[in-house]
Amino acid sequence: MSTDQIAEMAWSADEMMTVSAARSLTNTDTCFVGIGIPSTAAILAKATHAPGLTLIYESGTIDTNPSQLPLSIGDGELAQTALTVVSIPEIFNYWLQAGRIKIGFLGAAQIDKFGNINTTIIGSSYDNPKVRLPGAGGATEIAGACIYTTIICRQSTRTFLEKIDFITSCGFGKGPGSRKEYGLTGKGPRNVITDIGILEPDPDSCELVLTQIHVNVTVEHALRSTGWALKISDNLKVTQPPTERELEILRTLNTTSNAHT
Amino acid sequence: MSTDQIAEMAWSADEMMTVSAARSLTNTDTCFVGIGIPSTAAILAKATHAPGLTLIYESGTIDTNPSQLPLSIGDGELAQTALTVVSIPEIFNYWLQAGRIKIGFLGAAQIDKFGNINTTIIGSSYDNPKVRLPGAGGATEIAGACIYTTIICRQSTRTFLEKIDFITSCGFGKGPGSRKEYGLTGKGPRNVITDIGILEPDPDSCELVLTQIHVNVTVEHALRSTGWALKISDNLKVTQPPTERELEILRTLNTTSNAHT
Amino acid sequence: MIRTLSDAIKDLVHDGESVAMEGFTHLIPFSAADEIIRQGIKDLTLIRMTPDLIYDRMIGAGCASKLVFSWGGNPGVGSLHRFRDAIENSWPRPLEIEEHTHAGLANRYLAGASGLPFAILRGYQGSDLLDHTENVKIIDCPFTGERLAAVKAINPDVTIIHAQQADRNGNVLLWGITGIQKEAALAAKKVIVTVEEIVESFEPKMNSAIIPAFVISAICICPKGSAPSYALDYYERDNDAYIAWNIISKERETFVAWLDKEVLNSPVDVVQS
Amino acid sequence: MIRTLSDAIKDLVHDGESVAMEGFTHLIPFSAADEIIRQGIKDLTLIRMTPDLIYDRMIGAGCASKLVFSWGGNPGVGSLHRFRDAIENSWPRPLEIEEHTHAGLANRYLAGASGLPFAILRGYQGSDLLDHTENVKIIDCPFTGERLAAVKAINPDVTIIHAQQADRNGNVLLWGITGIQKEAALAAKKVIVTVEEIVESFEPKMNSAIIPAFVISAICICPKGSAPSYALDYYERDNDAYIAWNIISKERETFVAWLDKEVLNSPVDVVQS
Repeated sequence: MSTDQIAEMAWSADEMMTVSAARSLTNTDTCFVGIGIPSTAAILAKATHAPGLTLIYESGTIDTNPSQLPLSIGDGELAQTALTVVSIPEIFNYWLQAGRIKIGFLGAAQIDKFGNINTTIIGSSYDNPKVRLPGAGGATEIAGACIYTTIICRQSTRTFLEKIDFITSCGFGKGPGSRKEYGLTGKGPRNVITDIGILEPDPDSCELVLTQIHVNVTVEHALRSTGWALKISDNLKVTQPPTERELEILRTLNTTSNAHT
Repeated sequence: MSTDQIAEMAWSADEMMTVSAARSLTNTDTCFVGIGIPSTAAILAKATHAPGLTLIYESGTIDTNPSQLPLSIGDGELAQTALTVVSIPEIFNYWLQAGRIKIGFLGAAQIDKFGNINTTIIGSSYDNPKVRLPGAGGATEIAGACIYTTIICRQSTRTFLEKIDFITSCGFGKGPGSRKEYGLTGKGPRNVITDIGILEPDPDSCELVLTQIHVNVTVEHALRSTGWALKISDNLKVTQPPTERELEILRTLNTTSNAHT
Repeated sequence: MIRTLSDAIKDLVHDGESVAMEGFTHLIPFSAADEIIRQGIKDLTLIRMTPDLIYDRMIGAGCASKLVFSWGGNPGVGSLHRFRDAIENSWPRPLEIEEHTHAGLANRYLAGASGLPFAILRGYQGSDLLDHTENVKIIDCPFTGERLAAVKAINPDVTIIHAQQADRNGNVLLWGITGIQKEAALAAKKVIVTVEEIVESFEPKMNSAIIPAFVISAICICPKGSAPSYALDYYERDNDAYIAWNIISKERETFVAWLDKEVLNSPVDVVQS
Repeated sequence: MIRTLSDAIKDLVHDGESVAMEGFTHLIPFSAADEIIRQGIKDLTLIRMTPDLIYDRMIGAGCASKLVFSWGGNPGVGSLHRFRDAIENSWPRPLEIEEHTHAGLANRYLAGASGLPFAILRGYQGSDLLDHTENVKIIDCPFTGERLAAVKAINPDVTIIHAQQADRNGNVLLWGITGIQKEAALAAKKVIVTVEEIVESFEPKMNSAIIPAFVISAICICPKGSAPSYALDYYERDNDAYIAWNIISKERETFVAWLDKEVLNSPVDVVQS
């Protein structure tokens, strides 16, 4: 982006990403939420257009209604405002694994064109990693069992790679047919929402295609920020800018949190 | 028994059986209790010499303290006086199956000399039974997983059989080695307590042997009431008669219940 | 989502479906059963750990062609006569049975609720039941080689349960002996919950379970909907009714007369929120 | 059964054992961890879904030779630096790791608590983790042929958890996010529970779990025993301490100075009932 474009923007790229992710959720969705920007986006959706959205965290909190952003996935706020809290085996076995959750909201340190994500290690050796990341947590089974997943992460050539260092959680694996081969019951990534735009899988090839670009971002910038030859949809849409209300509520949420996301 | 013997008795044969079963429990035992006489005996033990006894019912009630006899295994009294109530999968998987319960108290419609019991059908055909009994309920896994079981039932040639019509719950199966072959983790029947006496398995052959006879009952009567050639212990003991306190508490319990056991 | 019982049964329970009506001694959904009888729904595969009086009524009324169960008695009283008459004499029609142990059937529900095709347990082995039941296989542990029972998941077309309370959003709270209800509900394709009452908010209870609205198809307000079983903190178990059932159900004639008077000509009160 | 923490750790936790200290964000047993560090216990196999600050301290202090885990970050903040330094640079000693997914490790505890040698789940497949972890195998469903993950049961030598309350008989009540604590406790050979306080009787709480005395080895009274995590209705999560840890733990020198001052020379208060 040019400095002019940046100067024009009344919002940050992260804000545009978070607002876009929030908009992807509807009032009747159930959403399994990871901590960080995915959680911020889900809470923003609930505070704006989707008050009926059901939020579920892997800490076992079902239909929780936090008024501020939790720092951890098991903050007291999440338990106190939940319809119910169940044990960890129950949340994974009865709720996630059984395919009851429509959308899984996930982050990623690296992602490839089939929506496979890495949150485990950076480097070529699992045993001697250059950087040791936190690992799978709930992500592997969220990616497997939610009806759809949405992956939310900043887009750059460091994160959007032809080949990622480790597949922690499967998107479309090696392409069409992989999910079935692995016995994954959900349909896989519905979209990847970034600070640049929105990518969606091609229904035939399963490859992620840029289908939407945020206002004031160029296609050239999108191409330069992707480590593979990114395909652009013939029908590329432009994201509506954040509304005043979306920005106001998002910024209020961010000030109520200690989260360094 | 002669009519003289009966006239002398200040208690019934069922009362002697129930008191004997109660006495077999200690203050530190945990006991998985079936409904009917097993439940009466366990509650009697807790009301007399074993106040610390932990009672567990398959309805999920753990450490329950009923003041009266429940008619069903899930009476409100059992839930209201319990330390905690857990779900049915939890009581069977986490508590029974894991081998946490020392004694399982079971009844039987038929029993053989290896302590195998039938509560399923009377007759030669499972598909066209002469009498359809209730079936396994919790008994099969209680017989498998409790550290020991105690079987409580009236002794007669209709119930104590060389070959029972159906093995619902395994005692020692076909004899030594069977429990291991079936993967049963508990040690099997510790004793069978009847209205005539107490039978215990021979450590080598696993065959039930009469080791104790109730006061005023003859060995001849025991032999005539058993459908196999009952072995009598060289060291046959005689049961102490019920104490006044045992009888008084037992009779009070029986009057507080609707149970027709 | 809050509907009359007759509408909910009409829309959600159909001839030939598999129906689980659970509640372990406590919170047995009798009102819903009576409505199924009144609507003349047939050829059901009835699933329940303890058929109890609820299925004795339905079997005697001719609703069932198959029964999946694990203990078929009148608790503390004796036999279920209609259940026995169906098995021993095929009256009023033949009844196929699939018999399990409590632990086995509980784990079939658990697998169903978990979205798994099967569950494992230490069970059935050493019992003749293994030779006479379906949906149980013995498998080897891939780590230790131990032999264990595998039971196939059960996923009823409809599960019906009774609970003490629902809120206005259709979330359900039950407490006391919660039995297998959560698993039976989560294993099913459709879920009907009858409740004692609708409340504004839930108060903390010892040993409670909450079932969120988003897995429930219909809520029906049925005060005393689990009598003659009980609803903890609402009414007690009617032990006399369980004892009286032994007489009523013993002969076909007395049963038919009772059914006619107490169920077929005794329509449910229409309660709407 | 109610004992001082130092006595309980001395008697029940030994060099070379496997130790699970659970609490999912909530009720993390920090006081017990600090006492293990003070007693210089070594060569532990530490098991925990989220190593969190509690194991970052213990790993940095040299207590562990192996870690079994499923998510190793500082929640909402970033990396666990002592965990990374051990894996990336073998400081203060090499740390073997066995890595799982949350669902996988939760089911390993579940199998352990159930007395089963393994559990099954839909998991791990499609992830490279399958090639780099132990105790996971892919098996076929005996009914449908579907391929599922089997995870081996985990049965720690000792499980340590923190709870809000115990009664005088040694029964334990916890509420709020109850996590994996019941399964971790029931899977273990020995169980230590630190509690905020002893109460005369338990009041009903939403979403509570009770662990009966007869499966517990020792209860220790440790007020604020889960700080800087939190105990619902007692104290809140100290988010600032989680953020500050990022600075303290980043360099070995600042960590060692902190450990020396805040743990090694800061003995636990002796609280006896």
